[in-house]
Order: sequence, then C-alpha cells, then structure tokens
Amino acid sequence: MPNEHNVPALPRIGVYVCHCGTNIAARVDVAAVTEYASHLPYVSVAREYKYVCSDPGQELIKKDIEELKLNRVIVASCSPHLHEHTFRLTTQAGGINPYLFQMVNIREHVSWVTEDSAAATAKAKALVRAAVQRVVFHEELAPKSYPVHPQVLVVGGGIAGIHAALTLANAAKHVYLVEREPSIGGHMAKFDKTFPTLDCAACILTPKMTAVKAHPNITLLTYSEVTRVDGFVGNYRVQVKRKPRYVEENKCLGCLECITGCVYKDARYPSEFELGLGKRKPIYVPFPQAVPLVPVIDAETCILFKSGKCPKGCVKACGDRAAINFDQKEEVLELEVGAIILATGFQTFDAGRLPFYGYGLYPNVYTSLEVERLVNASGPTGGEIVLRDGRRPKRVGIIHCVGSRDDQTNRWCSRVCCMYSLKLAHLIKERTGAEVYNFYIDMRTPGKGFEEFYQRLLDEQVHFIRGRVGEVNDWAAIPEEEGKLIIRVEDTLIGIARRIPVDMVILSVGLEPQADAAEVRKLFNITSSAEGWFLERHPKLAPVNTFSDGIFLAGCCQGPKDIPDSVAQAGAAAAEALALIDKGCVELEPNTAWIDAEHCSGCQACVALCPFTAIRFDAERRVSVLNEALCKGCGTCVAACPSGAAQQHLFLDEELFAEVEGVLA
Amino acid sequence: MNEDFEPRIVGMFCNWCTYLAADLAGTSRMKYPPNVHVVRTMCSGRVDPQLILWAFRCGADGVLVGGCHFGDCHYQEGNHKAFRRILLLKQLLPQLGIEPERLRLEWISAAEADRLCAVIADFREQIRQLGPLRAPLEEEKMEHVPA
Amino acid sequence: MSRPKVAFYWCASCGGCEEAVVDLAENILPVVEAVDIVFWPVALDFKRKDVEALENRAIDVAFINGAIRLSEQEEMAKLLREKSKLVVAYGTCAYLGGIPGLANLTDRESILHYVYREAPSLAANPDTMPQEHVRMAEDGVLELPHFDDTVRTLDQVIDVDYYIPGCPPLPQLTLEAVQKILKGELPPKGAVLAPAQALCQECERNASKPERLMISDIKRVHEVIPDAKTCLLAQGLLCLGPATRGGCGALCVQANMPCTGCFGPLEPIRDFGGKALSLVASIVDSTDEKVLRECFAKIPDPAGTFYRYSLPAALLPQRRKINAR
Amino acid sequence: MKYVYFPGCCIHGSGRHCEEALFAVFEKLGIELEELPDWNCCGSTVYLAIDEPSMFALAARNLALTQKLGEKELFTPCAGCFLALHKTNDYLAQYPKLAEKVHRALAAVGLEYNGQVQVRHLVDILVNDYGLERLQSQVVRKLEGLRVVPYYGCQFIRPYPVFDDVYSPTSMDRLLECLGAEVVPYPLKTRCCGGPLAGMVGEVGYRLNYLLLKEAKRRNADLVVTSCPFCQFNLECYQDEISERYHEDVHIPTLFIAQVVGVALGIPREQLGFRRLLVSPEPALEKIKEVAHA
Repeated sequence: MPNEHNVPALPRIGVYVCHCGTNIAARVDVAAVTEYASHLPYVSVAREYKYVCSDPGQELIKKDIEELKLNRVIVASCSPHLHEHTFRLTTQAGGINPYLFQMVNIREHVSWVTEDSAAATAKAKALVRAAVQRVVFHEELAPKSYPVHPQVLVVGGGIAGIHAALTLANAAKHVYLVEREPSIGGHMAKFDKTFPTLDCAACILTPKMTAVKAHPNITLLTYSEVTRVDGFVGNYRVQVKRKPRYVEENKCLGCLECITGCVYKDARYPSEFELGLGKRKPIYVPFPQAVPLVPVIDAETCILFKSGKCPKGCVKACGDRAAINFDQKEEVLELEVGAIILATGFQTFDAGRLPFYGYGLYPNVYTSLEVERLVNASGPTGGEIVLRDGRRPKRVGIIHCVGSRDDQTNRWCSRVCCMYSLKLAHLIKERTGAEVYNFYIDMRTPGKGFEEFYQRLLDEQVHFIRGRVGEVNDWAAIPEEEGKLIIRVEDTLIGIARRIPVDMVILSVGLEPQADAAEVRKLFNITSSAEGWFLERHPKLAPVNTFSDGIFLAGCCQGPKDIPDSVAQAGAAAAEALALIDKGCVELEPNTAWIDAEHCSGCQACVALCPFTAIRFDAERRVSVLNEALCKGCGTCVAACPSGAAQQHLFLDEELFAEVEGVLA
Repeated sequence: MNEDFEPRIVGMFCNWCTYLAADLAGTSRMKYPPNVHVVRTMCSGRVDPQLILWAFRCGADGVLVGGCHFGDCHYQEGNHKAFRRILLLKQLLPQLGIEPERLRLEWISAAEADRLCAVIADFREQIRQLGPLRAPLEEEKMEHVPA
Repeated sequence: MSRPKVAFYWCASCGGCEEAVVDLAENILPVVEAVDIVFWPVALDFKRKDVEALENRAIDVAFINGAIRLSEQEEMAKLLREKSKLVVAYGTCAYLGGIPGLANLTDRESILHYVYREAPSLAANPDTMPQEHVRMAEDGVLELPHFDDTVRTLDQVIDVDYYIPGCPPLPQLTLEAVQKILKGELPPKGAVLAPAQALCQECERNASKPERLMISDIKRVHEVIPDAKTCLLAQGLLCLGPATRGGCGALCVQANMPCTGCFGPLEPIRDFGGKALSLVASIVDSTDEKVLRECFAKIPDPAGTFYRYSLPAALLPQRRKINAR
Repeated sequence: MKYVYFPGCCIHGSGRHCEEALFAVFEKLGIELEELPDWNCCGSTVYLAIDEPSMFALAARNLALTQKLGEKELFTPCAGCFLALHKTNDYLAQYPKLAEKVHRALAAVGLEYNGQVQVRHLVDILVNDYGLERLQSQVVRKLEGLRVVPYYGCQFIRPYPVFDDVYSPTSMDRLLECLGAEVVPYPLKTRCCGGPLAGMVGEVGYRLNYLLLKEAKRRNADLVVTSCPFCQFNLECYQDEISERYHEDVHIPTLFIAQVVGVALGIPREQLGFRRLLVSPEPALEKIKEVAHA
C-alpha cells in the first residue's frame, strides 16, 4: 500500500516506449501503450520512438528531462540486462540521478513470446503501469565504488589461458596461471600440425609456454586446482590447492636424471598424456617440452609409496640438488585478484558411448586425438603411422561427427572435426600413401583458408563419402574383406548402402564440456547453457563476459572453437580484465541492504541468515548493523526481518509492493 | 470451468536464473501464454511472504516464484530460504481459503527457457481449473479503508 | 473552562479493556477528577439517547474498545465518531480485530450453526436461532442487532485518531495516553500510542541470544519447561517478540511464556502474520524438505499462531469463500 | 515366481526341444508356469502380411485372456510371439482407429483389453526377475572353457528394445558369463538369420545364414546360443546345404538358451531335448569336462 508520505517531491515521470524496429512494434501496439501511459498518475510525458537506445532516442529523453523538468524516467523496451545501464547513463546525462530510472521489458518478456497482439499490448500496458507506480518510490542513489586488486587469476593452461596470461603480463599486470595437470599446454600440446596452415603445433606453442615460465609477471601454478572463490568483482579471494609432485620446483633443474635413475629401468605405466598409447615411469614428465620441466612422482605407481622399500634411484640421480622430497605435502595458497579468466577448456567425446563404432572392441579403431599422437613426431611411435600390431594401414576410414550433431549424444556441431579430419587425412595420405575415406554428414569449412584446404584434399584423391556410418565391424561378407574392419554406411549421394573395408578407423570425436564443468561453474558462481558450456553474458555483445562481473571466459569452456578463435577470445578476455583493472575501481549496483536502527528488534535473525556475514549485532545499541561493503544485495535479510528494519535499495518494500499492485491493477 | 477465464499471475523471478530464462525464451522466440507478469528481485530469497499475500489481495489468481536450482543460488542459499518460507506459507493459505496450488515455487536455471514456458503453460492451466480467486475483501463492508 | 468530556464504549471484546481502565486503580481518581465522563455503559448509567442528545463533537475523546461485529456496534461507533473530537481505538480488538477477529477464519452461518445446533453444551430447544425481529407479547416487535459475516477493526468502520494496543492495554500506557491528550500534547494522527520498537528491545533475555539465532526444531509450550533465562525463540518456542511492538515490558516472557503478539506489528510492517511467519520459517536451520515439514508440522494452526490478534487487519483479512468450483 | 505361459505354435512343432529344456530349467529354478487357457495364434508371420486388423485382433485376444485371469504379465519363449504381442500393445496405444476395430472384435466374444499386459521374454525373466547372482548360485556345472557365441537375432530388441540396448544387447552375454562360459565377441549378434527366407528365396536366406555360421566358426566358437527357438532351428537345420553351397564347413552346434542354462544347472540332457538336435553339441560339451577335471 503506497503510503503517500514516502513520496518525495511530486513525481514528474517521462515514459518512453520503444518500437525496437519491428521487434516490439510488430506484436505490441506501441501507440496504444504510449497513449495509455500518458494518462497514468504523475506521468508528464509519454512518447514512442523507433529505437530509444539510439542517440536521437537518448537525446529525446535528455531534452525532456531538461525542458519538462522530469524527475523520473521509464523506458519500455528490452531486458534490463541489456540496456538498463545505457538508460541510467542517459537519465544521468539529462541531469537527474541515474537511479530515478526504471526499465520495462516488453521485448524479451512480451513481444517475442506472445502470439496474440491484443494480449501482448495488454501485458505491455500492465508492465508499464507497474513501472510508473514503482518509479515513484525510487530514491537518489550513488553506485558503491571499490578499489580493484591489480592481479588476475587465469584458470587453465591451454592455449587460451596461456595467451590471456601473456597478454596481461605484457601489460605489466601480475597473473596467477593455475593448471591442474603437471604441465601447461592443454590439448594443443598433443597436436602435431594445425589446420589449415599445417604449421607444427609444438613450434608455435612451445615458445609461448616457455615465455609463460620466464615471464616475471606470471606466477605459474601447475598441478594445482582452485578450491574456493569468494569476494566480488575487483576483490576476489581465491584458494588454490597445490598437489604434491614430490619434486621441488625451485630446486629442480629439469635435467631429468631422476627419471633415468628410477628403479624401473623402462617405462611401464600408461602415459596419460599419450592417452595410453605410450608408457611412462612412476617419475615422469608428461612430454619433453613440458612447462615447467619438472618431473612428477605418481604416488599410485611409485614403489616407495606402495611398498615403502626402494633404493631411491631418483634421489641418488638428483644428488646434492636434493630436489626430490617424498614428504612434500599438499599446499594451500590464498590469492587476492581483481579479475578471473576461465579457460578450462573441453574434453573429447567418449567414443565408447557408441558401441556400434567398435571403439575399445577392435584395437584398430582409434579416436582422432589418439591419432594426433600417432602422427606426432614426439609421439609414442615417433610419428610413424602404424597400427597397434605394427602394420602400416593401407586403407583408413575417418568417421566424422562422432558425438556431434547427434540426438543420441550431443546435438551441437563441434566446429573443428571437419577440419582436423581433413588435416589427419592429409597427413596420413602424405606419410603412408594409404587410401583415406572420409565419412561425413556435411563438410563444414567456413574458416579462413578452410575451403581451400578441402579442395586441396579433393585434389589429393582423398575419398569423401556422404553419409552417417551405421556400424564398424570385423566380419567379412566376401573374401576380400577378410581381416579388415568394415565400415557400413549409406552413401547418400548415390543412394546405396556400402561396405568399405579398411585397416584403420579414426573416430572424429566431438568436443564437450569438461566432466567437472558443473562444479567449476558453481565454484565461480557463473551460469552455463543447457549443454554445460559456460554462458556468456550476451551471445553477441558480451561474448567473453559472464553474469558475474569480473569473471571472463576464454576458449572452449564457452563452446567448441578452433585455435585462432580461442586465442582471439583469450585476447578479448584479457582486454576486459585490463579495462577493469586499469579503471582502478569498480562501481557496484547500489542494491545493498541497510538496517534502520529505529525499528530494529535486535532479534538477530538476520545475522545468521546473511550468506556473506555482512551483518553483526551491536550489543551496546542492541541493534544489528550491516556492513555495506560485504553486502551483495540478495535481500534475504529484508524478507526475514520481522520489524521491517532491514530494507534494500532498488528493491524497497514500497517499490515492490507498488510494482505488484501495478501489474495486477 | 469457465472457458474464457484467463488467470492473472504474478511472477516473482530471481535476477540470475529464472528472469534470465525468461529473457532466453524471448531471444529464442519461444511462445507462452501472456498471463504471467514478472516482477524482478535479485534473489528468490528476497520474496517476502507479505509480498505474496499482497499479490493475492491485489487480485492475483496465482503467484509463481522462480529461483535458481539448489546449489546454484547466486547468493549461496537464498533459494533454500525462499523454499522454507513458501513451504510454511502454503501451510497457512488453506486456512485463508486459498488453495496452496495457487502459489508455486519453481527452480528454473538461466538455460531452461523451455522449462519456463512449460511451467507457465502448466500453471496457467492449473489455475484455470481452480477458477478465479475472489479477493476475500468484501469491499462494500469496508466503508472506511485505512490509509 | 469545563472539564474535557470523555466517553468509553465497548464493542466486540471480552471486557478486559474495561478492566484495564479500572486497573488504573488509584490513578483513576485524578483522571476522573480531571475529566467529565459522559458515557460509560459498564460503569455509569447513561443511555444511547443521552449521547444522541449531545451536540456533534461535544465529546473531547471517545475510547472505543472491541472489534466491530454487530450492527449495533457499528451504529454506536459512528454515533460516537459524530459526537467526538477524537476517537481512540482502545485495545487490540479495536486496533487490529483481536481474538474475536479470528472468527474471520469461518463465517456467520457456520458460527450460528455451531453455537445453536452443534455445540456440546447445547441443552434445550434445538430450534432456537437468534432472530433480528422478535414479536413481543406486550409491545410489538423487538429489533435485535444484525450479526455481521465479517469482524472488522474500528478503523475499517470509522475514522480513528489514535490507537492504544494491548490485550489488554497496560494501565501505564493508558494513563500516559490520557494525560497526553488531556494536556493537548497531540501526537500525529493515526499514531499508535506505544513504543516504536519491538518487544525484544525491552526483554532482558535478548542478551542470551546465541551467535546464530537458528533453531533445529519447533517446540510447543506444553512440550517443554523452557529455561527461564535464555531467549525463548532460541529455545525453539514461537516467541513473536521480534515482530511485536513493545510497551508491555515483556510481561509474558517474564512469566516464561512466549510472546503471542498482542501489541501488533511495528510501523513498517504491512502484515503481522506474514512477517512473523517469514521470521519463523527463515530461522529453521535445515535445507532438508523432510526435516522442514516435520518441523512445521509443529505449527498445526498457522493462522491462529501468526494472526492471533490481527486477522481483520491482515492483507487477507477473511477466509475466502470457495464458492467457485 | 509364477508366469502365465504362452507357448505359441512353433515351440510345439519345430521347437519342442526348446520347450522341454525350458520346462526342465524352470522346474529346477522353481519358476511356475500356467499355460494361458484357450490361447490362439499370436498372429505373426502370415496373418501380419495379409490382414493386419485380424492379426492384431488375434494377438489382442491372448492379451485379453491374460487380463481376464487378472494377470499383468504374459511370458512367451518364442521371439515371433514376443514381437507380435508387443507390437499389438504398441499399435493399440498408437492407432485409435485400429484399436477401435480390435476392441469391437474382442467385445463380440465378450472380452476386453486395457493394454496393460506386459509381454515378457525368457532372457528378461532369467536376468532381471530371477537374477544372475541367484542363477549363478544354482550352477552345478560351470561352462568353463566353452567358447560360445550369443546370437540374439532381430525380434529380441527390434523394434522394441524393452530390456536391453538396441545397438548392442548384452543381457545374454552376461547370462552366459554367469554360467562360466567364455563369450566370443560377435558383432553379428543381432543380424538377420535369414528367417523363413531360406525356404523361399534360397540364395538370400542361405547367405545370411552362412555369414553368421562362418563368422562363429572363424572366431573359434564351440557353440552358438540363440535367444529365439526359430533362429536356433534356422541356424541348425541348413548347415549341410550351406557347407555344400559355399564349399566351407560351417557345422557348429547351435542351442537354445534354455538348453545351455539346463546344462549348467546339471539337468540330464534327455530332459533338455538334445535328442531332437540335428548337430550334436556333445563334442563341444566334452570340452567343459576337460576343464572341469583338469
């Protein structure tokens, strides 16, 4: 019930209803809404305009504020998440406090979702009326301003994380780069060549990796994970857990003698980095170019940890450098950073989920990532493309869209598979002269130089069969098929079912969110799409921002991307972080709560309810006191406060009650 | 059931999940009935039971509170607090002659635009079945309504 | 100048408020000295016609207690309003509807049916049902007041200048109020003549509150003998002190009984029950639906618990008739 | 455990040994069967091809009779019947017009059917109702050393994958493993056995059949085990012709799943209908002994 005496100097409201071209006008009778608004209490002027967010549109508002002495502004257009900020600035430019503004969402919530015009118009009217009733109670506010910590946290040491970290470090900002694996490099480190230019991944990645290690502004934390995040934009407090690698980074010179010295004379455990195609010892570096070049001891397989008895060849080999320390314990670091860039990447689709492709059943069915290792000069076969039984494949089938564009598994296109399949086809053709068959649904080669690469492959006589493969099996229908893998597919261009016998099958597995993406999302308090990709604030206008200010996205954690796109996005994220830091301070929505001592019961219910410990009890005055700096503006104390002493700016009881009454009136 | 009865429903949506789901429904051009009029709060934990009672007093036939899934709350546990309050409020409503089904609490994440549409369509239908909620005030008796 | 004219009247109330006036004890004498009581059915033999005989606004202040349930009460309230400069809603029934207000959880028919048909105490003629017009043997038709369907607060019937809360109001508050008025020190119209702060502020158990005021279980008064020192709410008893206006000096709590809210809400609150409910639900320390349901099951009558004194003044003041469906 | 039993016609003809084994196994496991009184043709094959409504009416009658017994489940060992009855449930639910015809037909003989009767498969019952652990505890003769090919055929999961994965069913694999047998990877496990084609379009039917047998032998299987009596019959009875036709010895003993379970439960083979088999499994079964005593 709006009690008049709360109303400051008689309101003079200007209402601006936006056509948004036809986005709104096509469904909502804008003229009618404007007419209706013009008769609402305290409304001095109501206008419609094609694009209120355009310069002339905003000018219109400023002019009215000055000439008609408006002291309240309402814009009925799109979502406040899109333009509330814009119009607050307009309101301010017009000469009144920016918070004397209220936005009405008649596009996302009305015109775009409502079939019937009359209904849409009625709904728009109701929402506008609600805003008019609400804005009457708006108060003059000032945004809360806080200093920003100049450091940045980058999570994930793949190419995106590396690039973001270097960009920031080169701008003289201190960066903490956290990577959970023993080395940075991510997926790119596993690749041999990169499409479409075929330059060697290691050649372009390794310099960046060493640059990270060498950079004075980068603190590299490998074999580490972020375990807690709190605080807010500009002032995040982050807890990082460092797993013990039992080799002290500061003492190790990277000579790798210890690995030679290990009691196990030869590597016997499947190497994670080589996806099991190669072997490693209990003490190992994932790959020769690893950064940092510091071995890790795997407690699972190290005989000392297992039996407690070991001659400790590694320790002997290390000698007086004494870098090896079996007593190393897990370490927990507390970091303070102003911005966070998430570059946590992707995982490849588990081909085992599609049993009819025979992955795991037939040894000569590989995933594309495994083949990346096979063709890689520093890979388990030294770049020799040979089957598990040592034979050289004469016929190779590459099946596209495994775990992509598939209702059974993942519906999205993974964007990179067509191109890396072409790349692998080329490399295999080049090195083995084998017949290579690509089985595709559609060839998607929209990038720079991509289509040309496709043409090149066609010229190289690589076969392309259009059709989704039905099954891969090992039984022969005719003698020629004996001992081969048979790819059964409907060739949709000639309309017949075919059986293609091959020696090697490569499954071009799609990209999907990391297995722990959901936990990471919660940890950093951001949202994600239904598929599990981290959600950008706006698909077009804020592609690297999240809904949590100060947390930015880079690379495949936001969706499938190729290397150039990941790098570009990483640069963008770094720029956003820089903008935030160099401004030096953040202005926060002044939607914090406060407690009116005059009415406070001193019951202290709010103290326990506040998730951010922003409220304490002042025993002297017997009232609760709220620390505005800690308050994040959820308003749960307001809802609970039995005496009405707790209130929240921008969401005052008066404002909400008036709004509810408005939408119903 | 009165066929042409269109329920008046107030949506109280949290800024981070359900309100964004409604935005996404818009950008995805999904269609749903126009009955729900949305009032935005930062968190479902801000939804004061008074506000819900007020909505019913002002003539709402239903109230739809939307928040983030458990574990996803932007403010850690605001949604749990909303859950507790609404659970107890639903225990009170029948005594005031209001079917508890008229108050609905849903967890709808920013990505679940399709669920939002489904919930709204379903809730509308549910309220249509219940029929209009006559605001309990017998106005003619209230010669004098206090300010 | 003549002494200020004062009137007292009772509507739907238990009589406790009248007692409260009498409870002024020896303090009543100076009051009586100071004023000229022109109407007080409980104590003095004046009749309605005497009031009607007065000129409009002849009475300086009328203290009306009790809620409005009968046509007669409505008429008298309007009459007194007409004849008085100031009207004070005296006691919680007049202020918020009070205990009689809980009748709004049912309706006229159900009440009459129960009282005259089903009540176990019912002895005699089951056909008896109060009539508004009764033909008397000797002098024609006797008219009895109409029994309304709804219980209303005084200010839902007439314009009220001040409110004195309490069930019943404390003599001390009454005295202060009366003296203020007599001295002509008039607070702003509509004021509640009691402290602006909550009961907890005057409750010495407030200091005993734990670090986190959260409860794992709700207890009912008959289930436990609460510790006489610690906050009752912290002990799981539904003490509504945090939501209730102070002024009573936490009488009930001193008697080791939880506050039931008779002084009504604090100024910023729109709906006492809704807010009290929110408080209780908020501080139950569980995220487990099952636990919560078991806990809330300990509140078998939420309306009676949270709206005990204030239903007619609530946002939803009366049970909705579900004649739809 | 007790089930209403729908034998179907084949199992009383070409599949008698299957039924004998089935009865023996169920008796051993204490699973009771009550034959559906007055059951009739399941409607598959010929009817299905000629006159759909009558086919569904026929099938529905059996389901209706089950419902009349107050039972919710109907068990049939025959894959053909299994599919026909399943399909009936599905079609009655999907196509109101058809359903109406069928219901009228049923009404004419004073029957009604609410579509609620579940049709159960032998493997489903053994794996999911009786349970593998329980079954394992009953095994007296582990099939160790026996390399078996589990052959599911088509009707087992297509088009209704009610209790197993449509792409690569595994329930029979697990069943055989729990009996101690070594299951041979066999990607043709759901490929067509040729069905009645062998009798109609020889070269096609034989070829399909040949591929299955040949691949089984190539994988050094001792035994092919089928979940369908008709597949069993089909795979077994043409082995001479096929060997001749393709100049390759494809002889390999082929048993119905119940027979193999029977062996593992130590049921004397005369109760398992072995005498009706065309290709003797004895040499294969010899292998078990060796392992057992070795």
